[in-house]
Amino acid sequence: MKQSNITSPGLLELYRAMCRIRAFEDAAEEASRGGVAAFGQTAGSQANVRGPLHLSTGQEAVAAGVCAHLKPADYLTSTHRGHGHTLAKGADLERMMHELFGKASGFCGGRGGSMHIADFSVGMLGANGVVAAGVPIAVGAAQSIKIRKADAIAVTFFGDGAINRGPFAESLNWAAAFQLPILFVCEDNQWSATTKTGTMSAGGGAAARARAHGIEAEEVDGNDVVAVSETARQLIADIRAGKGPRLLHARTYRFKGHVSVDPAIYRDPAELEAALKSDPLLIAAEQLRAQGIEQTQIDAVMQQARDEVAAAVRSALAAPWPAKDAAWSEIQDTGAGQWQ
Amino acid sequence: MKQSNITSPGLLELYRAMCRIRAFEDAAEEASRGGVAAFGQTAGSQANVRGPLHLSTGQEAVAAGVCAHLKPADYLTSTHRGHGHTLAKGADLERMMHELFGKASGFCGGRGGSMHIADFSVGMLGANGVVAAGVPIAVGAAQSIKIRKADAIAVTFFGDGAINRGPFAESLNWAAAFQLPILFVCEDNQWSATTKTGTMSAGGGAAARARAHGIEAEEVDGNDVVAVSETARQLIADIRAGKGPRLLHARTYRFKGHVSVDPAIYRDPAELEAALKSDPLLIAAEQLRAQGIEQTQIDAVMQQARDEVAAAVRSALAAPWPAKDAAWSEIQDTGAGQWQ
Amino acid sequence: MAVMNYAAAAAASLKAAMQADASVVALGEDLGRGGIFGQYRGLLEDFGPERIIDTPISEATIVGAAVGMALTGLKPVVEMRVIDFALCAMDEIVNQAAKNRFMFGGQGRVPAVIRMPIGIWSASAAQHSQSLESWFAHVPGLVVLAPSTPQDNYSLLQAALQCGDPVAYFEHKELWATEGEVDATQRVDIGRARILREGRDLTIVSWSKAAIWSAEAAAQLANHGIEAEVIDLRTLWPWDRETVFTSARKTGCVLIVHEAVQVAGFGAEIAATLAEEGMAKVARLGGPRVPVGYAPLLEAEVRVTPDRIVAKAKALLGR
Amino acid sequence: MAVMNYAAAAAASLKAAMQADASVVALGEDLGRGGIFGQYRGLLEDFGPERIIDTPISEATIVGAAVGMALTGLKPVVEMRVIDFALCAMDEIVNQAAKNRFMFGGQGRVPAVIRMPIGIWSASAAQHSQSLESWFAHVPGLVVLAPSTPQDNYSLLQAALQCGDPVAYFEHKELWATEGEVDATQRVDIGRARILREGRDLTIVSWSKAAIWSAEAAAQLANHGIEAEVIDLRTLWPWDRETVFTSARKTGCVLIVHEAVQVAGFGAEIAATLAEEGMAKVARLGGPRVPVGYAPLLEAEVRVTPDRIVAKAKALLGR
Ligand SMILES: Cc1ncc(C[n+]2csc(CCOP(=O)(O)OP(=O)(O)O)c2C)c(N)n1
Ligand SMILES: Cc1ncc(C[n+]2csc(CCOP(=O)(O)OP(=O)(O)O)c2C)c(N)n1
Ligand SMILES: [Mg+2]
Ligand SMILES: [Mg+2]
Repeated sequence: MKQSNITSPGLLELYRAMCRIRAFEDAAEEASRGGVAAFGQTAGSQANVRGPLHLSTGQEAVAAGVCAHLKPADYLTSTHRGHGHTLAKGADLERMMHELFGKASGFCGGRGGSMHIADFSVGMLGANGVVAAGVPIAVGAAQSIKIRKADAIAVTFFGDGAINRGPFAESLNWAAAFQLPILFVCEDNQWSATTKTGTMSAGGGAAARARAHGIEAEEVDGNDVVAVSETARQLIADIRAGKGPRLLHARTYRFKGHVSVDPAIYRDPAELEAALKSDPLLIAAEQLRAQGIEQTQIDAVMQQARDEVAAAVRSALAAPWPAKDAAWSEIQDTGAGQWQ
Repeated sequence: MKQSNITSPGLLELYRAMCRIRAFEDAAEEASRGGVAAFGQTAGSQANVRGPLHLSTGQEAVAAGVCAHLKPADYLTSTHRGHGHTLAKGADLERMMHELFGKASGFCGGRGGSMHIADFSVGMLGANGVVAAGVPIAVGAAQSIKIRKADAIAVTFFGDGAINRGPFAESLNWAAAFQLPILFVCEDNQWSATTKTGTMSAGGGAAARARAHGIEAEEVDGNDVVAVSETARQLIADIRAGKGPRLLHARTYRFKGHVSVDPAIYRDPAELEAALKSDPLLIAAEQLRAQGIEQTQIDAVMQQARDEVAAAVRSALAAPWPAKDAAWSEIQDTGAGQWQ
Repeated sequence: MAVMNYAAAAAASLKAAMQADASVVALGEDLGRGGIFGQYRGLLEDFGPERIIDTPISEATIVGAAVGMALTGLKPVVEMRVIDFALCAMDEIVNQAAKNRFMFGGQGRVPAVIRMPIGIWSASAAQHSQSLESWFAHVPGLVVLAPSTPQDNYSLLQAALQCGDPVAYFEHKELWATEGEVDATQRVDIGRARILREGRDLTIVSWSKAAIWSAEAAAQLANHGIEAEVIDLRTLWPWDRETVFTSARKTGCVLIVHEAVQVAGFGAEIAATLAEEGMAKVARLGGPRVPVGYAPLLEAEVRVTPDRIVAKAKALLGR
Repeated sequence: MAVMNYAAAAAASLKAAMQADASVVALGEDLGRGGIFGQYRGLLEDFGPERIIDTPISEATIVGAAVGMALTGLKPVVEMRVIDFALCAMDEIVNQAAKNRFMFGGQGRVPAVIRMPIGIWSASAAQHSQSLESWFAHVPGLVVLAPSTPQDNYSLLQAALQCGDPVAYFEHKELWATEGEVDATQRVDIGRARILREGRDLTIVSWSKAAIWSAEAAAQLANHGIEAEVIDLRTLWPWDRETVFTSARKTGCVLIVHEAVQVAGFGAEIAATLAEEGMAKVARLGGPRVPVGYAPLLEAEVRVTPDRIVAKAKALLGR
């Protein structure tokens, strides 16, 4: 295990951030049972969370380790699998759950749901239903920072499958050509929907592609939150120091199916079994114990997270639905929502 | 100058191929005077060649050196600057000129013009008005070759500016992932329209990007037809041997403006002046003389090319226009060309 | 004859086409596991990975490569997953596939079928709920199909592969599970509408899922003494003017119904054509010009439901 | 008041906007040399490369980055060069720019003006001659503008930058050189058509270059004793129903003219709306559903010329 410069309270905070994500995802999964549509099934109308629900269970260390170094003024764009990133960036957990439940009090007023989770007030500019689409948006945010001479950076998370879409490559070139303050984070969970990404991605992966565009890149064990945090800290320091864009390639694993109702029958159960042994929460707990933290304290952190999430679920259940008017508003100022 | 394994008749053939391109481009340029539209000007109706005319004058060695190793069964896609590639692939020069003149006897029956020059009968699947658009098409042709177990390869030419478009990157990955028989040729003339490409392209260029995708790449002096031919020969041999895709990055220079009417006032005249000293025709002529070929013989090759082109211009002038019906045909079989 | 659902009908149709013609291949993401809607189920096992091609997430190149395949002797079936992702490949569809034959003077053909599932489905929100078929009807070179039943999905996919033109092929996501009889020998010609129900008071012209709902609306209208003729257009380009005109002349009143946004939707084309012919009173019912929201109520608010169709039909008839 | 051409008017308008508002920036290929049509001439000198941003040839990222800029306090003017290349950025325009505000419940705004020059121009053939404005009218979230004069290009660009919504902005390539008086203080409100010529016999509704040619046709029609009222719509979304309806009620006869392909063009929307209102006889004249060819005669064959407008108008009036 990589030696850490992060002191024990730091690690405990990272662990807390991961626990909140894990608890959130578990609760979202539970609330989506029988309801989320995919793989030929149509949403049951009874579930509280509907629509494609992409869980980041097992990938918590990447979100927590990177976002630990971000300020609210920093911008973040994310993917369809964006709950963890959004939580780690500081969004209110309760309002996030409300959004998943489609309630008026959710961040998007129930208009967006899981795939469009966002909290612009903390710089989290949105999850995205289109693979790689968040990447150029973050590039633009970084350019805006540079133009406005703001004291901030931009970060974009994207999956291992996303690196094969053109906009990712365009964005690498663009960020390097303009020397923008942006961190590209490839959250490599080894799968793209039902496809093992390795079979479809040629060459040395995200880091090699970044380097080909003159962007320094680091690869890290994405299940080790300390390693992620340390590496991110250095890369982000470089970016803040005006050294231009950086890329972080973090290897982790998707514990769940592509969406919550996907049983992932296409993958070897042994692969999951092996991956579960590198559960980032287990690894972090071990690191905490190695630092002398008591197991009871570690357990308490997780319990606290579960309690917080349970309360959010209760309040989401009780919260009112959006008014019908919400279907017609927040579209555009000129020529707004009309039937014709 | 790189040592050549190509014997002197080979070099003379390469020289002849280049002369035919030079003569063709010079005649096209002449025929477009006052007529080609761009940079805010509208086409004069009197010119024989109209529309955006992108000349490859000065870049002849790349087309000639690469295509010398292709058979009619091999496929080729090209760019907006595609006359040279098309000629080198074996298309009939006269029918090409007819197409530029918009005549019924042109390869596209006057429907395409310079930007859509093509001769499918020799595997030349088309120039393209959209930067980088020919690249995935060639990738598909290569995949088709593999699926049909045909004895052929695909080649795609693209500019230095094109490497910043997403489809180029997607295509590199795709070709490598499927190990397709394709040669990517970056014809680097240092300019993208009015922009010095270097200011907009980060990192190590086309070759570095290819390598990041696991594709072997070579860089070559694109003004030295012997060097181009030698390098292409080796790369193409690898591809034919089933070793997968390869990339060739050839550095050359655009002698003319972006389109024929563009005076290119945005570039330093000294840059052009220096480049003219590396005119690929001058270099090849010198190589020929070094091999003991007489100057008169060298001159005769060029004269022959000019005569051939002059005859093509005369016949293009005399050739009939397409019938109006041509505007309504070759669109689709089902629901074909209707007003409504 | 067999009963199967709309997704299975497409798979069976593609299987038959691939058996009959070695040049037919399919490419897209996740096809090897049957496609995310099961519409390619079983094909990898039968035809192997060279003909059922799993691709990287590279929409532009999926379509671009299909153009290259089509120009060199293959007939690619291209899976875009949902129409919303086809937006990542519009240059390839419009500038490269649709215009190729004309641009190059007929030297080549692009016999590619581009499948772009449309429609509101299961709380998928604004980026996975669009229906953009009118865009493709606007593009010269393309044939535009939108089957609404398992039989039509079977037969129109056959027709699409046989027609030799690039085809924009729209399946509706809410129809995958619809069951129906499928007769593999039944031909459906491109450009031929189907009369779902005969009637004398009013013509409803529709397609895709909205046609099913129009038939439901017609059943309700019958309870109000209104006999609506329901036409499932099936093909948007070329569209079956003859059937529509004949019905319009008979009923004198035409309502066009589609799920896509009404403004500049394909309903406008039909209504405009009818108006130019001065043949009937016309009305349209399409979706409102708003993005589709996630919450159930927001999604429901923008749907073109049987109830809304009934109300619009009555208004048109002044009843 | 100054006389300037359509391209210079746009440059002057952008310059004024950039002077007044430090958040306005422009990005696109070759802007530093004034843009390929001269519509950015002089701006680099005034505002430097951080606000007049030369970009790589990366259309998807040009628009994607503009969305990121817009969400974080800038007002980007995005140059697509010609609409045909905007096809390389449709996901970014439709899924990212247009839907952002709604999808995220109004947390953000995308005040970006996306300039996509349209039209047949100078033997540019099938991939550089399209007019796809109806696509954008179909997309919720977008405002759609299409000025036809230097004054409107000046004033509508101002309005576009002020409206705060993502704007699809269509300049016509054959209008760049058109000269006209430009009054920098003149406001043109989005959604307000302009009556180019008054008349009582027939209304011609048009926009962009086709509006100019409609006015020419009206002059010819006057020689035949037909007084056509010509409306330049200027804004396709929201479009000025009031002006169109008022004229339609007066003349009882409406011809809609545009250069874009007629099938599923925006003329269909107007015709359909008029038909639904039962307000007038309607006819459309758009381009044929064919790609644009290169040879002069092929290009001419598909143009919507004054002569064709005259003929169609007479046919509509039965004269
Ligand atoms: C442009 C586009 N193509 C396809 C999809 C469908 N899709 C959604 S997620 C996904 C897999 C993405 O894989 P990766 O980038 O590795 O992210 P992960 O799901 O593993 O987090 C696919 C193909 C999409 N949303 N957008
Ligand atoms: C997608 C797209 N964007 C922009 C253009 C306009 N354009 C035509 S050629 C060109 C420059 C291309 O540079 P490069 O690839 O180096 O080719 P070169 O012209 O130098 O041969 C540009 C920007 C286009 N045709 N297509
Ligand atoms: Mg993944
Ligand atoms: Mg170049």
